[in-house]
Amino acid sequence: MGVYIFYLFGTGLIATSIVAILMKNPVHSVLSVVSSFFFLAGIYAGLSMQFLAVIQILVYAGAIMVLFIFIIMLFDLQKSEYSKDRFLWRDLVPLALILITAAGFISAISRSESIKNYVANAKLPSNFGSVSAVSFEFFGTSNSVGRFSFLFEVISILLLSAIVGAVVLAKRKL
Amino acid sequence: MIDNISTIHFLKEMLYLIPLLILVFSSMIILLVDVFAESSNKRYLAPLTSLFLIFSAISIFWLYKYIPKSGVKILYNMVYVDHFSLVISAMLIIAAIITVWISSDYLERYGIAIGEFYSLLLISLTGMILMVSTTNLFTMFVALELFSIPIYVLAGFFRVYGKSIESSIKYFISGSVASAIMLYGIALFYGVFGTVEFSEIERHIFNHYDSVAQIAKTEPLLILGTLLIMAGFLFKTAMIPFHMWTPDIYEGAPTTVTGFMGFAVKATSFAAFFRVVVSIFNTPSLVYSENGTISPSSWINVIYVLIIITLIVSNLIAMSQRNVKRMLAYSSISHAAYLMIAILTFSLSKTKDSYGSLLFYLLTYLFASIGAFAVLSIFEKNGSNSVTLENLNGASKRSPFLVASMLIFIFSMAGVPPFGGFFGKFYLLKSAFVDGSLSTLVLIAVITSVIGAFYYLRVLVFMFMKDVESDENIETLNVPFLGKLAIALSAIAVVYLGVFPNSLIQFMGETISNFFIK
Amino acid sequence: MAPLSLYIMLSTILFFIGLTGVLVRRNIIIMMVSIEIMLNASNLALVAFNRFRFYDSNDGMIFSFLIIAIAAAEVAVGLAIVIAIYRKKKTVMIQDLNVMKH
Amino acid sequence: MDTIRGWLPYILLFPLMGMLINGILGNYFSKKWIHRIAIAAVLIPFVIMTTLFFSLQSLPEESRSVIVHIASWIEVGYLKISFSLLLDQLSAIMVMIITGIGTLIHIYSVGYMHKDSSYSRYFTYLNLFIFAMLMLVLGSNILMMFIGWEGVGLASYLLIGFYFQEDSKASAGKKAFITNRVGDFAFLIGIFILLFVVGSLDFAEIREASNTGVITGVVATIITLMFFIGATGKSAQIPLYVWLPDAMAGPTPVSALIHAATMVTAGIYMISRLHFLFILSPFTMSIIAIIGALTAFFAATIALVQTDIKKVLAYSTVSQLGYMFLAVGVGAFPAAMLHLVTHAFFKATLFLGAGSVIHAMSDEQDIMNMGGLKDKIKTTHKTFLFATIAITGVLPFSGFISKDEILWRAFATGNGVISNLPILLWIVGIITAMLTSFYMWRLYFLVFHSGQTRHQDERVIAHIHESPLSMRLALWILAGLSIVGGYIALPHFIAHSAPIIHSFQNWLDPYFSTSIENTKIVHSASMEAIFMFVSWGLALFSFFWAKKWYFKEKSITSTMWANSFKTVYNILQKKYYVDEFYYWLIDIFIIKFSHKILWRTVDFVLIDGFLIRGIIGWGTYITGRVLSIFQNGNLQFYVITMVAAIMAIFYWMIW
Repeated sequence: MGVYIFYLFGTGLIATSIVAILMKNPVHSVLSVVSSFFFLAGIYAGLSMQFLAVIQILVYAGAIMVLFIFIIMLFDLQKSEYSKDRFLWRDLVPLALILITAAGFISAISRSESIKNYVANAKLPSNFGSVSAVSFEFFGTSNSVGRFSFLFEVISILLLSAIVGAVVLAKRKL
Repeated sequence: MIDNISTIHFLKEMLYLIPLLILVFSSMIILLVDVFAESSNKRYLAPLTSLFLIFSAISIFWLYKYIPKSGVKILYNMVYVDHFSLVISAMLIIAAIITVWISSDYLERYGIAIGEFYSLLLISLTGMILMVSTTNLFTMFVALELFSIPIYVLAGFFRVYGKSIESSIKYFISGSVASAIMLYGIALFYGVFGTVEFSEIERHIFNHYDSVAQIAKTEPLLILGTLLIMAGFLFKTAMIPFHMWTPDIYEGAPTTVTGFMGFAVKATSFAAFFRVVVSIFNTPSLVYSENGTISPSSWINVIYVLIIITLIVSNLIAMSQRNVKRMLAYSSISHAAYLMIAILTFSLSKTKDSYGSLLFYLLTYLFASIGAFAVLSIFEKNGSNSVTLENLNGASKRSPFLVASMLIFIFSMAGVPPFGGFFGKFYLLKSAFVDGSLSTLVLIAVITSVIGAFYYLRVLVFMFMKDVESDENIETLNVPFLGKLAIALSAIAVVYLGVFPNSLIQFMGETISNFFIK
Repeated sequence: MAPLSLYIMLSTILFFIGLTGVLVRRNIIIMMVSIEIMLNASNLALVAFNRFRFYDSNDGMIFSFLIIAIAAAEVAVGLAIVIAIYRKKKTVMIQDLNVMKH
Repeated sequence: MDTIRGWLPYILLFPLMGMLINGILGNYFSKKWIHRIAIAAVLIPFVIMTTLFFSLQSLPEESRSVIVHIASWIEVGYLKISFSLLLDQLSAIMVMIITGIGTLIHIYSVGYMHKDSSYSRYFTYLNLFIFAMLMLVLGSNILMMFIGWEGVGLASYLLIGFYFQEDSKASAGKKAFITNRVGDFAFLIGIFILLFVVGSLDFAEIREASNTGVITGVVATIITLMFFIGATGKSAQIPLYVWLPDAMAGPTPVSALIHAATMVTAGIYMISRLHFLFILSPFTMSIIAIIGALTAFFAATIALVQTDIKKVLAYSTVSQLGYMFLAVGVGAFPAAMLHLVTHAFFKATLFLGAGSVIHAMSDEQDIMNMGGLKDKIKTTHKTFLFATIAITGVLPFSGFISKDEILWRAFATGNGVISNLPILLWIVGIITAMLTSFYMWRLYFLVFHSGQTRHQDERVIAHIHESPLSMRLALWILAGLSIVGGYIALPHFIAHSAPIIHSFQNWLDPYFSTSIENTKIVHSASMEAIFMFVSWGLALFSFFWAKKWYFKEKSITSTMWANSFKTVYNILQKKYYVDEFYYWLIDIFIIKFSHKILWRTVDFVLIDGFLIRGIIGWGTYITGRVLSIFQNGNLQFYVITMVAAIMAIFYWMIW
């Protein structure tokens, strides 16, 4: 059963991602990515990472991608504008490059022993992938500090700088 | 697995991060001051920022005496502070101080918001210092993003000028792709080892694999991860052919920012790459084949070839450049090749000399490069955001001080004695030469540095020999006080490094911590 | 459940789809979307490795959280740059941005 | 010994401090404090040096060479270069000259520059020069000497271009800069060869190596030729002398200090310092002697017709330097040093006197507009007269003694390469002495006698005034030295009867002991007396000739010369067309060639052609151009390159 869900979501993920990079209209493209993130969230859930799946939908699909939509709407690009983005024959070069590289990567990965023989292990820790596990890693308990709390703080500074940067770049007056 | 640490202990460990904390808080304070200050008082922001930076530098000095030679691993092994990271951090802070001093007048001339500039600079500096003081791939990636994102913004800070914003987007896209590639490599490393701690990865590789050929056969994932992480660093250090972004971004970014990232991004990436190389890539089974010789397909040979390409191509292209900022961009690429030689030498011979020469080279490059960009930022015509060779015509008449300083910087970068750059190159190549297996590389480096001397000297030719055709440019340039101070101090430092290199290079050699020699 | 190698291959394919998007699309917004796809590919790999091989800790998953936050920051800055470009040049096509060359 | 060890570093420290203080804080000081600091920075070293001189003298003869180790500088494998100072007989004399004359010229500058707005910049540069020059002479190895060498070049460049706002003056600085680079490049090559052969740059070790035969004939010739080319650049000898006359664009005290008394003698000092190397190569020595004699002669002929007061003195300097090289070339190192000392005295007096005249004439430099200044500026007149007598070589004055010594040594020293060379050198030298006398008297009469002042502007004539006290003070001291300075060394025929009196030579002989064995004197000392009267007579002849032409007002027609020897006059007026020739050379090879043949495509390198094209050629430039085509401004192409590289590396690493 789980295998079929994986195949279903995996196929959907790849298909929607490909559609996303094929669409001329950026709105279609972004919407397609949003649906691919839904599939990805499904795969996360299938890996018992329910909280990550929720965040994937809430933050990634719900917030980040909506930001994209907003910007696209803000520009109000006309068809004549975004249809300048069309396929050229010289794009075959990067495509060929990517196909060759991807083939090499995939063959290398399939030869790797560390992932060859792994199938799902039934005996997971009880709180694997749960909110409590995440909160423990990030924030610790009442008398100890979580392992990732430092990186969490660093990320907050990163977000601060992103906010300042976005304000600087996007405000109209110098 | 490390035991959980209590909150108090956590805070105590944070003391080792005092330089970082000062930077973070000062960046916020500066934002607040900028919001509440009268616009006439904003010129005090630069001294304020440099004051904070000096505090941070002092705390680094204090930490240097305080921490043991083996360094300290803190915060669940997320951060590793040792003498190496402190020395690099000190250099980065010096670079930031010089940049702040020069920027204050530069930004005023362009009438650009000031507080955000300093704040972003400080955050970027925080990221850089964090990146050099970690032995954890996760922290390293977060730090990489932490210093990159503010730099993307700073590059596009003059957003009303097409070039600036163009350089920003080019840097952003290519930088994001590079970090995504690197992230994939980190993910693969995590997948193979289950940990991202350098020492544990090293132990794992050491215990489980014998030679490059064996790894390629049974665990190509590891090689893939090595490649992708290396690619990320090669991008940041701008080795050819990962360099294509460099000239465009150097040209378009505000000149003082170019000066800052020309040194700081490069130094940070090299320092971090040095750590990665020394502890992960340098594990014998990633370098040697079964019979004990260096495997032809190991990363060492890749870097070797890339250094040769970089040395030759960067110097050749630099000769044909008219725009001084682009020319210096190519020159910075060739300097990167030199630093790469030092890394290669160290990983082959593990001598104190090669370690010291890497740091010493960085130090000489710091003053010469930032100083040169500082001079250019004053010569820059308002609004053009670039300096061509013609802009420098008759410069010796406009400001002898700037020209004399530029002479020192250019001579240093070209490697003319008795300036710092000469000894940087000299020590570096000498330690590479002593190793023996790199003598071809040394030969090429010497030849290309001779070629390099010509395009450097061309700047001087234009400054000294050419006269201005029209009269409008002849007015003497006014150098603001802070800018003058920064340029003069850099020039003095370059001369000092050239005249008394010995004590410093010995000091640099001494800062080697147990992390590197083991 | 499907074996680990399938998950990793899926993530590799996703990664290269994203890379293709960066290399052949000229609309900067879509290029940024493609970068998001690449980041998600890494996330998928991290999560899969965590689930299959190192399930006694949550490192991979936690790092995915961090990456989502980083991606958010990147997108914010990137889109701000795109806004500035659009104001200045009235275009979002990367091929129109080649003032600086050679 | 210990006093020397302790005090020697301060000689270098004070000018450095003076430079730094005035350079950094100069704008905040009043002029009074600026010059007080600057003068103290030179005067104190002079005082120190004077004491050290006596402590050096009290040492036994063989240990009068003190090395003060300050810091180790470069230590790489076998190569150890230390930062240490060497005080011995040779450098002691040089330091005395530099600090002594330097002090006087600092004092003089107080009056001369008092109106200048860049007062602190001027004194900063002067102190920088003193520091670099002291470094040059006190360094105990060639590298330190070279750094001082470059340092004085820099200071000289800065001071020549001091009035950089004026086009011609800035370009004079450039000319000096470029010409000197040619020489310095050769010098550097010589240093590298020496480093390769000997493995050390310490003077002591080089001496050891040249005495023990580590350096052989051909190598010695190459090294010394390279060093000599370096010396021709700095000391303004054929063919690199062209910069010195132009260098007169700087302030006059600078001309006196740098371009007459100290820096230009650096070449002499360098050859004397390394004399053990030079005497290994008789070929180089002959070349030096010939070049020196020719320079002396040609520069003197050019000086005959110059009308700019400073230009006359400049060519005279070139000519006198030629004498010194002549002396060096025949192995008479003490004689060269003696002439260096006396020349420093009288040429400094002349330049400062010229400066005083220019000051009085409201910056007029053309001697055709002067005349009759004798009674208007008395001090200047008297001191100038003394110095003129000294340079023309009249007996009781210093110039006579040193010049005569050189001429005699040129004649008396046998030459193994060209047997007739000594007599030729002597003839050229004696004619030059005659010419020297002529042009100096011409200058003197045209400025101070020859009737009334001929200046067009009445206001200038009315404004003629004697210089302030500080300038007069320096003039008097220097004039006194030009008179008595020569008595530190009396002629041989006198000295023979009383050997003690020839103290200068006795002082230096221990250092040059090697050369004394190597250069044999083939004539007896009694001939010197005859020669002395010959040269004296010729000088006197020139004096009367010059007096006949230039003393009275009615005969002041430079047309006299011009009419009687039109061609010669024109050639001399144009300085043998050397500048034109160099310009033509550059024009033909660099400008015309590229212009006509490589027109548009080369437009670019035409500008900096001589730098790039000369050595590496077109290949690199075109390759660079082609390679940068890939830098097409398209971001996606950049990323594609990156991915392609990753792919290539991937397939390389996986197999």
